[in-house]
Amino acid sequence: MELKVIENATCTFCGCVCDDIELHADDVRIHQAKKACVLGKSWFLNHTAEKKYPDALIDGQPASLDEAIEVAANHLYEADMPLVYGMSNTTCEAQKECVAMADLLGALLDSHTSL
Amino acid sequence: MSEVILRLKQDPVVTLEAEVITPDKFAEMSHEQICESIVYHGKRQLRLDEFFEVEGEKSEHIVLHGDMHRVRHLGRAMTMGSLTAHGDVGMHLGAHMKGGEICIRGNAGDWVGAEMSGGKIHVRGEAGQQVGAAYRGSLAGMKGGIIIVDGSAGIEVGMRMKRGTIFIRGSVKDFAGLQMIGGTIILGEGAEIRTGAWMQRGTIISLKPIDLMPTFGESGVMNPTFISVYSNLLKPHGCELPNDQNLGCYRRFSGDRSVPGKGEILIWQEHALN
Amino acid sequence: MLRITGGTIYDPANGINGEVRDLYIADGKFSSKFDAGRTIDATGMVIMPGGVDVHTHVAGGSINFGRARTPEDHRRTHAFIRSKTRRSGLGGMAPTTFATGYLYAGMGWTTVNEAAVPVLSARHTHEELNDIPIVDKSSLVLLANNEIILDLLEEGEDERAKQIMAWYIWAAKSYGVKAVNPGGVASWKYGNDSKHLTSKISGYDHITPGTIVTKYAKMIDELGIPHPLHLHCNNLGAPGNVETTLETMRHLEGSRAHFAHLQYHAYGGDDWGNMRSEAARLAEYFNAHTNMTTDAGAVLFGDTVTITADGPWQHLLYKLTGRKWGNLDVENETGCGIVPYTYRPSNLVNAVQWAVGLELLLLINDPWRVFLSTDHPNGACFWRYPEIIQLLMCADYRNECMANLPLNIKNKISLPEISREYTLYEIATITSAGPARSLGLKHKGNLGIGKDADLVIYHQDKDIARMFGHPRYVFKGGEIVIEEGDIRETPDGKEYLIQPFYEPDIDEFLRPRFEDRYCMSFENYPVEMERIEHAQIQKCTGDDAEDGDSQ
Amino acid sequence: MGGKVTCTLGEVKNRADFIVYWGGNPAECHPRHFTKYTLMQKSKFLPRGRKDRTVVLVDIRETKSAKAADHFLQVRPGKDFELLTILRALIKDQKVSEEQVAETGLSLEVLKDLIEKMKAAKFGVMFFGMGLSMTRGKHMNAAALLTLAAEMNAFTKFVAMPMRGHGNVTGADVIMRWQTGYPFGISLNRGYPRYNPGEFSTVDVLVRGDTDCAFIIGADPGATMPKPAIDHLAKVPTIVLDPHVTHTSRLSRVHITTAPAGIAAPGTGYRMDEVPMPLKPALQSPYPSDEEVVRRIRETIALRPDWMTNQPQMIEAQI
Repeated sequence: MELKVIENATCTFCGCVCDDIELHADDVRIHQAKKACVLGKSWFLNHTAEKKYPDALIDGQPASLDEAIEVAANHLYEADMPLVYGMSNTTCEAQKECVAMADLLGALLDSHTSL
Repeated sequence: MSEVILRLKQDPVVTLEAEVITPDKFAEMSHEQICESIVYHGKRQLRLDEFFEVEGEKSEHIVLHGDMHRVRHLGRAMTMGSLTAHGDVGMHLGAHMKGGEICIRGNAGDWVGAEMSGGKIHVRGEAGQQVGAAYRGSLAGMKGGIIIVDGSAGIEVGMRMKRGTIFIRGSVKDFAGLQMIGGTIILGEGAEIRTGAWMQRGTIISLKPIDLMPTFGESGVMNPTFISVYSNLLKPHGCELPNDQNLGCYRRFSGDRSVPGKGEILIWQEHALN
Repeated sequence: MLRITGGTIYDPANGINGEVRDLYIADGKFSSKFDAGRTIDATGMVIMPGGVDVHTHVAGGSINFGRARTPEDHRRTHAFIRSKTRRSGLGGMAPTTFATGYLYAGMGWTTVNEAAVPVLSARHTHEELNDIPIVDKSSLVLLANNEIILDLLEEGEDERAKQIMAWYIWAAKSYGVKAVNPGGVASWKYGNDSKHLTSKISGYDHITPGTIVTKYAKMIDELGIPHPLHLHCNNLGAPGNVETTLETMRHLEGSRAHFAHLQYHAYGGDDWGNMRSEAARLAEYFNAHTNMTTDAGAVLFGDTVTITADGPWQHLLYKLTGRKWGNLDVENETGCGIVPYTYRPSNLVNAVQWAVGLELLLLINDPWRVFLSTDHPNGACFWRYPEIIQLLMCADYRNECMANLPLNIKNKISLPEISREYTLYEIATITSAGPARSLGLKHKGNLGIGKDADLVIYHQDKDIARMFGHPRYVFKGGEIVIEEGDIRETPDGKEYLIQPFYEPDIDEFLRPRFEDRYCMSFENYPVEMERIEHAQIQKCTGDDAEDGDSQ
Repeated sequence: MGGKVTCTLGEVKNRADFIVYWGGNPAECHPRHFTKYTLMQKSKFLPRGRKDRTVVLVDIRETKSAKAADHFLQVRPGKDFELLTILRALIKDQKVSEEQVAETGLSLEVLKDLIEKMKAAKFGVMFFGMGLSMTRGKHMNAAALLTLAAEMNAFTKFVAMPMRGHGNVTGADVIMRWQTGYPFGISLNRGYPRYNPGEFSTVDVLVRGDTDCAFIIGADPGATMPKPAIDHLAKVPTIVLDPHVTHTSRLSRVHITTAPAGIAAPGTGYRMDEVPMPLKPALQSPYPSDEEVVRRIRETIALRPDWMTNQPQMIEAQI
């Protein structure tokens, strides 16, 4: 099968955020990450498009995404002092959603920086 | 003397922000107004009487009872009257305080008297970090008044303080007097490391030997008169500074040379007994 | 549809000076007819087109660096509480993005121009602009210290330089060109400055700041960019810099140019002790040369944070004040410095600066060419504009304020001799119609039929600062966004940009030079069009459009 | 008050003839930092590349990165703050004695030589890693280095920059700043942002038990935080969004699998120098993106009644 080539892809494994990576991928996994360092290579090659995990887990049991969103929203809404934390290995677009959610929730909001 | 007495009846699950509990506010409030005044349990606004039993009204003297270690901002920006707590209290006790008196018969959290400019705070137990300090980014911490802690305290005591006095009877952790601009810190039982780091001016007096930053220089031993004057001023607050030249003297260090600063650290040294 | 009746209208773009007329709004624009809908009775009230800020710093790496450096200010300022439909925010010296929109709209401003964007972080600037609600936005890109372009000028490759300028504007999805301390910031990369038009630029032998300003103005005119060269002159803030400014103006005769925050460039004397106002001299030259526009960059007393791409000036200010200092140099393109600052009436230099800003506004006689600005947040925060309007409209109030200045300011300023008072018509010109025209935004600052229905309705009030600080209604795109101080709606604003023409093969010419200078991929550098929310591409002249608006 | 003087990485590539790495091990943690941004690049100003640059590594032990450096200074563990503070004094010709320097594990001669080189540089840069900012003294250690770099500008051009790990932590910082005014350690419980590291920072919040529900995204505190913090996460309802079932997922009430950022989810990531980069996913994930899931949770919450009623639109005085 012909591999799809992505030029100038960006690696978000570390703070260098190198944007000159050449990725060779099929539908399921990335086979090559040219120019990436050893950490970047394993970052790219270890993620796949396989369905390895259930969509969601509620109390350890597989659940649907819709159920999980409902339960998550419920916990956050009911809490007196919810915390929104992390936001490192994710996109800016998701981070903006996190800040918007924390704003609505009246939550504590924090990232890795505070460590 | 009339008082407003608050007894904690319901433990907060998360933090309870209760900046309304100040003599300035309660002096004007009826019993009903105090009961219905707003406190923040995390993100929720609740009536004060959901957490406290309230006795009394319209008084500038407040007495609190209970384990209030999650109750924050007590006595915030108060200018008069008194606030006495029997039990532990949470963070920001007396922050931005301008006058009046606070006495805690228990422990207090971090930022006791942060950025205060007048009045007196006495913590009978231990205090947390940043006693009399500046909040992150502020140019100056404590600007006046006096803080006495009978127990120990955490890091950054008097960080960026400009004026006033802090007396910690117990020991303190790192960075006491960090970036100090003026005022006096007295350390009864010494400190961990980096005392006086980056200080510009001001005085730190330690009654026990302490490790100093490598950027301080020794400038002699002395029994300065101002110590005796100071000791007299502090006496009514239950603090005394030794200055009997028969018993010992102060080693004087100046720095922090990295600034370069003109702060001084005086370390009391008893004469060796022959 | 909507009808506003009985208001007294000040619409300089159409020469309407205080006439009572009805306005009709349909589909976000002014309309000639009204069939049905809500009627707002504005009897006894004053109506002006929504304010347009030609020069402000509200989004991007620099102001965001400023936010990081000033948490103490965020704590003491006013806070906007979130509602279910509205985000929270903080005001102050460097307001958060959401608060920026609330505060501008809250005093009737509906369009703002972010005046300093490095291309390298333009993606970031647009993300912030997207998060500024209500107002429409545009941005100018920093190019006057761009080493790739300077290298081409040094090599005499002017045509190529122009092509690359066009390429950069489109790469940044920007609206025009800002020049900050031309050549001086390039020198700052070596720790130097280039203060005069003939100064050496570190790393170059043939070009000077004079070359840059002349050629840039010409290139911008040739590209047909709606807004002229937006120039922050060399030698900002220094006593005696009026000579540099006049020299720059002489260099630009025959070209269009916009002089940013002229207040900072109008000083005489030769040290801080004898610094004096040269506003009168500058205004005299300016009045006689109609190729130029300017914004005041007025100063008000109080705390602020100064933020500019002028790195060397900020290092000097840090040394003078001993306050916190932030500096951020951007590869190949520009720099940025941040120093919190307090303007004090008791400080002679600050007092002169305060007077110079007002003098320029009062001595430049054509309100179509001088605009209200504080170079936010440098001279003061934008939300203090109503205070400046009061100073312009009330000579008595001005005199009262002057009583607080140091006694030895006599002979250093000319403000005490000026009795001019602005009229409402002139205020509408310097806050809206004029800056809109200078920006080439023909559908802004104009209450004519078919134009954007951005307008503000004020109560008549003898207290001018209160009148302009608390509009009765603010309309943005025909929608009521502010009513009696309450934020009613927070619609997304549009963003204006241009696509000047360049030869397609310039990409391949630029690529090796780019790869030599930058450390990101050439392909990833231009901002993708999808990232601009509500983008409106404006035409450059020479493009085949009749009126320059593409709506 | 010192300051923060920094630049984008291309400036380092183009101009830095003097490079210090302090408390970091780029050779193993940021492997392309040397080749792409700092040591190995040639430029107009440094045509001979590595030969035109002087590289100093300061660390408590000789890591692999030391091999790449011209000078390795081994500082005694926990003495970074003292060493940086001594350097600040020495650049101003303040007296510090040989004995005082000794506690850092280095000699006065070595430090004087270092300062001479720093002052002689045309463009100096100091990178610092978690070996500096995560040891005793924490943010004050970083402040010491940033202040030294700012003060060096009295002599020559000097900048400093943290070597940030964890992918897009810089993006979170930048976004929180423009949306809330603060970079981290924020509370929104009063309806507007407040900032207080130590009070609102997560480890402190968890250890004190100040939260009763935790939402964790793009992080695995269950693997990295101190035990009392993890215990509290297990005690309260915790919600995790992650491409993998993590340590934190295992102690959580809700785990939602999401597409990995940059690999199967598009968007933006910020480099350590705050330059935003577009992300170009190579795969199509069977899972939704973080962005989509968080938005849906927020929208679900927004359907419920607001508990904050009768709030003014704006307040003049904050708490």
